[in-house]
Amino acid sequence: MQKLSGRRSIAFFSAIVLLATNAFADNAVSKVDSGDTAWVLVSAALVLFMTPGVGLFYGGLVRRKNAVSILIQSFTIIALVGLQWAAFGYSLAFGPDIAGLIGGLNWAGLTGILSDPNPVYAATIPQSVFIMFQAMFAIITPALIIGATTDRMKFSTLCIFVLLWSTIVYDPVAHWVWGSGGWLKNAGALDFAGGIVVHVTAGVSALAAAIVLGRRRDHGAGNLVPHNVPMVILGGGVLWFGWFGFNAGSALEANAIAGNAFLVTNTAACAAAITWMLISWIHMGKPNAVGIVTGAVVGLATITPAAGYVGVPAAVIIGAFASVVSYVAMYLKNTRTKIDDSLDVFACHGLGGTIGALAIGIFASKAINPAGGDGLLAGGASLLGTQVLAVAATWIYSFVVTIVILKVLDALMGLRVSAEEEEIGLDLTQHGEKAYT
Amino acid sequence: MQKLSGRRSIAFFSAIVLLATNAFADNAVSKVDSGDTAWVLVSAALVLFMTPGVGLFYGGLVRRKNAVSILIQSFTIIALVGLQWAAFGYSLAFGPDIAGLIGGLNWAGLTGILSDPNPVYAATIPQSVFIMFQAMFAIITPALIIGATTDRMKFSTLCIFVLLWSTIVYDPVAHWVWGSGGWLKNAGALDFAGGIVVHVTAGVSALAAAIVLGRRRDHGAGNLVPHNVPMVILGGGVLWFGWFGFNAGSALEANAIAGNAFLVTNTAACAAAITWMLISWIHMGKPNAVGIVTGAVVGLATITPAAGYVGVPAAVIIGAFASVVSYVAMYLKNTRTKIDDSLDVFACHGLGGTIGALAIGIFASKAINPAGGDGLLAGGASLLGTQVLAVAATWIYSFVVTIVILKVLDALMGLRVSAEEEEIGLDLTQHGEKAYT
Amino acid sequence: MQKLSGRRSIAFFSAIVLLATNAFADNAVSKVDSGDTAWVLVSAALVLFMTPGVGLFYGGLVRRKNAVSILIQSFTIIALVGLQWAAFGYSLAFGPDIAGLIGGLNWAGLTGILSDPNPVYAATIPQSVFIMFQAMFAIITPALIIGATTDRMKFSTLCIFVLLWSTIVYDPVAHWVWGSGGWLKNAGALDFAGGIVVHVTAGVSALAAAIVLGRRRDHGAGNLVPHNVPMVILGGGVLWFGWFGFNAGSALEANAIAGNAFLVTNTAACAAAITWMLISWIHMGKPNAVGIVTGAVVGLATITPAAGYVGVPAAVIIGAFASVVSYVAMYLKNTRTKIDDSLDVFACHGLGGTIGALAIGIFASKAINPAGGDGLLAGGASLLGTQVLAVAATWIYSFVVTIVILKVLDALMGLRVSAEEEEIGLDLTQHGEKAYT
Amino acid sequence: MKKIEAIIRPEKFDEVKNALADAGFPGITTYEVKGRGRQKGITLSYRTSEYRVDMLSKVKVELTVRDEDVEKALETIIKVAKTGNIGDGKIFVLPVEEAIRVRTGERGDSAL
Amino acid sequence: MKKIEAIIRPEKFDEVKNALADAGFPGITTYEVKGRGRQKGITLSYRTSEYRVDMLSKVKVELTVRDEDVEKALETIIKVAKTGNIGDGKIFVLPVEEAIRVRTGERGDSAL
Amino acid sequence: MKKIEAIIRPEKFDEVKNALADAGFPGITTYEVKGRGRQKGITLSYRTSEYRVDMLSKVKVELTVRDEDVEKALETIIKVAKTGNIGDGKIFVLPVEEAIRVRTGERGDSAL
Ligand SMILES: Nc1ncnc2c1ncn2[C@@H]1O[C@H](COP(=O)(O)OP(=O)(O)O)[C@@H](O)[C@H]1O
Ligand SMILES: Nc1ncnc2c1ncn2[C@@H]1O[C@H](COP(=O)(O)OP(=O)(O)O)[C@@H](O)[C@H]1O
Ligand SMILES: Nc1ncnc2c1ncn2[C@@H]1O[C@H](COP(=O)(O)OP(=O)(O)O)[C@@H](O)[C@H]1O
Repeated sequence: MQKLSGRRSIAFFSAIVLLATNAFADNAVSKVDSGDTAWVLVSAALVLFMTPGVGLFYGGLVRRKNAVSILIQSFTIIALVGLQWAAFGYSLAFGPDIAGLIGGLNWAGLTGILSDPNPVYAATIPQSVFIMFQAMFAIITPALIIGATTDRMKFSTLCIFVLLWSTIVYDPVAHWVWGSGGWLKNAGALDFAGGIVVHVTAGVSALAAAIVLGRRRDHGAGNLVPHNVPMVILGGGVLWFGWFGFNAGSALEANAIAGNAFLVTNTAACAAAITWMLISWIHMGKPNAVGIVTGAVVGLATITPAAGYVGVPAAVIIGAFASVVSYVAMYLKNTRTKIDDSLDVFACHGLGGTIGALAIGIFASKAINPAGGDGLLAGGASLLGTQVLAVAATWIYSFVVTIVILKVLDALMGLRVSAEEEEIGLDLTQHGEKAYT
Repeated sequence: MQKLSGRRSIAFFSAIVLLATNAFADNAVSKVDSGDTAWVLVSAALVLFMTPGVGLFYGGLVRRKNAVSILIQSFTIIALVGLQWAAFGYSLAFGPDIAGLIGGLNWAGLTGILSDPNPVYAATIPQSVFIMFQAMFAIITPALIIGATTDRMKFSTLCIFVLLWSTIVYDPVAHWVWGSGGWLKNAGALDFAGGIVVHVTAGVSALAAAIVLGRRRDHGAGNLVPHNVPMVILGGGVLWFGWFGFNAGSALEANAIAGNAFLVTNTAACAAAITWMLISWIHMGKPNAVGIVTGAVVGLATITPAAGYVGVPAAVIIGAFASVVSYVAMYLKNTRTKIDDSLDVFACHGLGGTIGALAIGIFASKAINPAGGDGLLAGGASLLGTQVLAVAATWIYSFVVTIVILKVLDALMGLRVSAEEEEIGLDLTQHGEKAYT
Repeated sequence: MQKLSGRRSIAFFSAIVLLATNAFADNAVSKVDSGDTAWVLVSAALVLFMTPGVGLFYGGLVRRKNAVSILIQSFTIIALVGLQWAAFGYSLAFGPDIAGLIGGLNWAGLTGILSDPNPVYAATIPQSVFIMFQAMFAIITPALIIGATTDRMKFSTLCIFVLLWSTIVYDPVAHWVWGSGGWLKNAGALDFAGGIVVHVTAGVSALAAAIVLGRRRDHGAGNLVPHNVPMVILGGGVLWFGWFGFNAGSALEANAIAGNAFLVTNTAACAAAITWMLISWIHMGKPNAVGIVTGAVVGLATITPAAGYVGVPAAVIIGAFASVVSYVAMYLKNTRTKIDDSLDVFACHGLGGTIGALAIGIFASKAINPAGGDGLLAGGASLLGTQVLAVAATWIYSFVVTIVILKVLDALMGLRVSAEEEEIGLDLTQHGEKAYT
Repeated sequence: MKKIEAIIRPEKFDEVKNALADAGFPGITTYEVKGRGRQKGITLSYRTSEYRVDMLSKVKVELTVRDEDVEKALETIIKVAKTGNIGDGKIFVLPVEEAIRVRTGERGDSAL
Repeated sequence: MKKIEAIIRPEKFDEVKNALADAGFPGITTYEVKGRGRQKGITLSYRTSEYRVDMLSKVKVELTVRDEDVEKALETIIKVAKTGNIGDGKIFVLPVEEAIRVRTGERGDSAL
Repeated sequence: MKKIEAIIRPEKFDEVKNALADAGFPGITTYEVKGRGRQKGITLSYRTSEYRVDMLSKVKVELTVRDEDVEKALETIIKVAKTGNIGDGKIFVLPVEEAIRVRTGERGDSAL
């Protein structure tokens, strides 16, 4: 158990009590704390809601002719990864460790492990609840990637890609960082709520995918403008809302660590949104609405790994800094490269996750979370190095494996729709539907 | 109390403690568990949110000229049934039993029963919280029916219909199945979260209503296409999110049963969505986006009654099977009948609820929930029969009474708008508003 | 601690236990109750979600050319006030009292006060959680005001206005009513969830702002019709959903008071929505969809201050009465005045909050909440007077200070966009974006 | 060749479209327009107020036909578009000097 | 009869509409169009980039009038639609051979 | 002056727009229309059913040009709008009697 637990005392006490009251107990699940369970159940629901939220955020940014396409991609990913997770994904990520690299298939199918807590991961909630909370992370991660492949990837190939990617990229990396026995976890790497596991893997893989797929045919033509800004803002609102489950839920208890994560999450998002607003105001003369929402998302992504380890002042710095870096990265991508990471997944999530993970090495403090670590400012010299290692390993692994998967799929089934289908739009050609009639 | 309660031991212990610390206690509400209460409060809020979710799901499916109409119908139903529930609905459904058929009016107006738990229903939460959780079920059920009557029913008649239907159909059936002393409950029928009480009543009544109302004037003209697919997908996302409150909240405690319900709910929805996607891909050459969302909703509806009693493998089977049945039923309805169940409420909810309720008789296991039962596969021979009885009784009662209510209302105030009003659309003619300007 | 606490006994007992088990306790945060913490964490998230909900509600009501503008205003206010709150807002509102008027800056920056509960405000949750819950109230309040200034106010000035208003109006009034030592709190004024602090301040300030800004250039031209009614209804649904966090969360524990607040909140909203529907049906011949949603919002706003102190019958009366008053007020505003409180913030929130706060003086009962008070009907003669005092003080203060702030800003940077910009719309002129392409 | 521009009630569009096809005029182009004429407009309501909208949604159907087909097309439209109430719409006939099929470059009547 | 097609700024539409009615031309049909002319287009921004949109939203107002009313209608429109800035729009006049009122079948000037 | 009305595939619009500008015709007005011709329509699907939509989205590009420029404009459009498949669209040429620039009141060719 990774978290500060003032409740350990109660758990211990309850144990004694249970000995005395054993006759009245139905079974031994009494370690389950109803408050913690309630909180993680809700958090899992909130994170689930984020995936349609990503769909709305992305859906508003694309053109009308591809709106159904990206929305249904995000929705379908829930179903695909939800099944994969129950079948074997959870077991690969959190099952009994094999060589620090991957979990064993012992828990495939999720039978017989649900009711009791797994104290290795979360001592006060039924393992079923932990499984579901983690499922939602596995789901949203590939749903982030589709922002890079939108408007041109075949739906069939995308489905296969998502299943392969979850299995070969997400599950192993989740095991390395969070799985009991994972080599990065053993090395002391910290990732509170998925800056490395979620945002770095998604962002770097998105970059790889954008490169392998190539640009949209009309990329650069200047007509790639959001078709529905209210939908973008709604999506941003849903994401902000759900992110409290994402980050504060990662405390896995309803305690002061969760409270801290909630607070710094909100604060970093605020700082990043305002920073982005000011940059765009100065740079382009007007505060860009889509930009303000983008800034908030960057702030949320960036604070994610650090949310359980840093305090309010650090959150402000992290959020503001992330917005600057992400803004500059998008600007350079647009002006200096031909890469068509269409909705800037790399700049938002790849860089955000990276900055947040490294920021732990600077700002983390055991005063905030005794189960965390001390960063540079708190006199901990080694943590930053470990974080660099974890981020670098994840970058390289995600980038290389994503390219390999896509190259294989390209050979087997093709990655892109035809030029004509791309012109007409994916809604009609992939799904036989129109967004609005 | 229906649920497995590892917390009973704590409750017992607390009771002892209270004797000792009585001087410090303000009153006797200490049986309330804050974690369970938190969870059911949240669940009630989530289920409330599902009703606008149904509105969005349905609203996107209808034509532009009826979009306000169906959205405001679902919204108004919250208000109508919310008041009815407080006035007498709760008392009819859950009040002191009269002959196994209905609750007495003893609790009409909801005074004096709010603070303490009602241990018959939920021993660890204030009865007010149970009342509100149940209110949201009473609200959403008629809001499902309007998918069958859309585009042609008078708003005034709909309001009266909803009040009558809630009182004469929903409240009694809820009493039979869930009320203390209800005859189906006494017979041992199981319905964890409302497959019978909610989905069968709504789906079968929708079928009856579609028959009594008759078809839309332009039914079959091939122009009845969804006006806003992103709205459909958003609605589906809201429903999925809220359904965790619906199903996992029905544990009425934040415990392992809730965790199991959450997990199988998600899994069944995933399996059903993927199954639907594959069927439509094979059948029509393209994976239909509205269909994928529809599949998820079918899966969610179907797992509802079984969510607290079955495990993950059963959830996959139940979800996948329900999608096949629902797909075939819609296809046959469209090709072989003239019935205009406009948004397929019967195929989604009527069949879904039925399949799920019967599946309990096959897949339920006391290993998952000691307070549940054993289905065929766990060697329980009688449960399936009881489930058939409960479903059949609910089918017949819902169908017949809905027809009677509608025939009476037709005579008294008319069911349908005029042909001209239908052509112009309900938004303008019933509400004096346009969806978009 | 303001709330009825059956849990005090447990807290006391836990304290004893802790002495015994001290060796095993990590620290002294064990007073934190996980269920209460879970509930308030969720409630904070729900209230955060209300602000984009307000954006949608307002966004659908304005014209297409100003839709991005109002949506991004509400979004930006989250970021602005979120930062202000962390920097010094919380400290001003809840910090150590200075003369009953304002909190000291002792807690500026929120360092060192997060983990342990602050028993003065909420004894069973980490203060970080209380801070965040309160943050969301501080955020949503100015986001309500923008309904009065929409379509014509400069974005730059609005940002500065929001920061000043939060600091000079919201934080002091919050301190008076809720802050330990606040003069209205000391006087015995009751405001369960912000009828005075949130709705009266917002509504009265909106009126002041509408007067100072002047009318929209095309006000009265009859073309100011909602551009997207489904968006209005979605916004209403999000608000209703979130309001459970707002009101029931204000119990700050997951207990029977929260349950009561949840129940009366829902009931008042239902009564108000139905009342509005009936009035508009009689008055204009058709039940107005936007009106039904507006009625619900009025009911929600009105019950807010009273939610923890009154029962179900009172909730019905309060909700229905508020709809009548608000309807008449809007009608008179439109027919008898030239004031352009564009989206009727005063009629909804100013009057709603006022009615609800005064209703406490009539309907409150210690039978419902021993920590509350007795209104006229329960034989409490003095409470109504106190409530009148609190409302009157808040009216005057909000009105005057808002005018002063706006006059100063007008002199310094101008309040309104140019006539041409107003004609073209704020989306293009303030943000360089179009809502839909 | 003549261009026929018929402004009709939206709810009549499907019928007009089918009638034209049946009468041998498959080729049409349509616009969603708003129009005002003798019709008084409709009353919409918003919260406590009613307001009149004088610009009503109409569909404009446009088809270019050979000179000799004009009357037939006009009759076809009028027959199904007419309700006898104010707001049924108007038809205008304009001269067309040339028609070209983009796909083939054909010109004149054969391009229709 | 002549058909007058006026492409104007959207923000001027209400004024034009009212002015035409006052001048005795209640019957109009309008389109939401996009146009490009000498006007440079507007600059929109998206995240870190600006881009020019050269097709701007315009309203096209169309009315068929008797030959003798053309000048009056033109003047009415020009008077209120003119701001003096680039992008004020254009008006075209086209010959109309026939006008029919769907409701009554009336033809010619009396159908207007 | 002539008015050229070209009904083209939406996906060809950007190319046509640019080609016209390059050929010296910056001034255009465009409509989003739906059209039916020889093209069979497209198949959409909804849940378990497929249905044909015979009215397809098209873009109508309209430009008024001097008489002597008509052919050049026509060629420019045809060159880029043509795919050779059914549904490429049609172009109609109509007589225009007058053109007026709202901003200046200029009339005739110089108003274009
Ligand atoms: N003079 C006109 N020029 C162009 N369009 C017109 C004219 N008069 C009417 N219209 C169009 O015809 C529609 C129907 O006209 P209206 O006068 O209401 O019907 P009716 O001819 O049956 O009295 C109007 O909404 C408008 O779009
Ligand atoms: N030759 C043309 N044919 C058709 N429409 C035109 C033509 N030239 C301009 N327009 C329309 O008129 C609008 C205004 O033209 P513009 O040249 O910007 O204004 P101005 O005449 O004041 O310079 C354009 O947006 C376009 O819709
Ligand atoms: N007679 C007509 N009058 C007006 N518009 C027409 C006519 N015929 C075709 N159109 C328009 O032209 C478009 C393309 O016509 P279609 O017949 O499909 O192409 P093609 O000429 O290549 O066979 C149609 O969608 C419709 O908008």
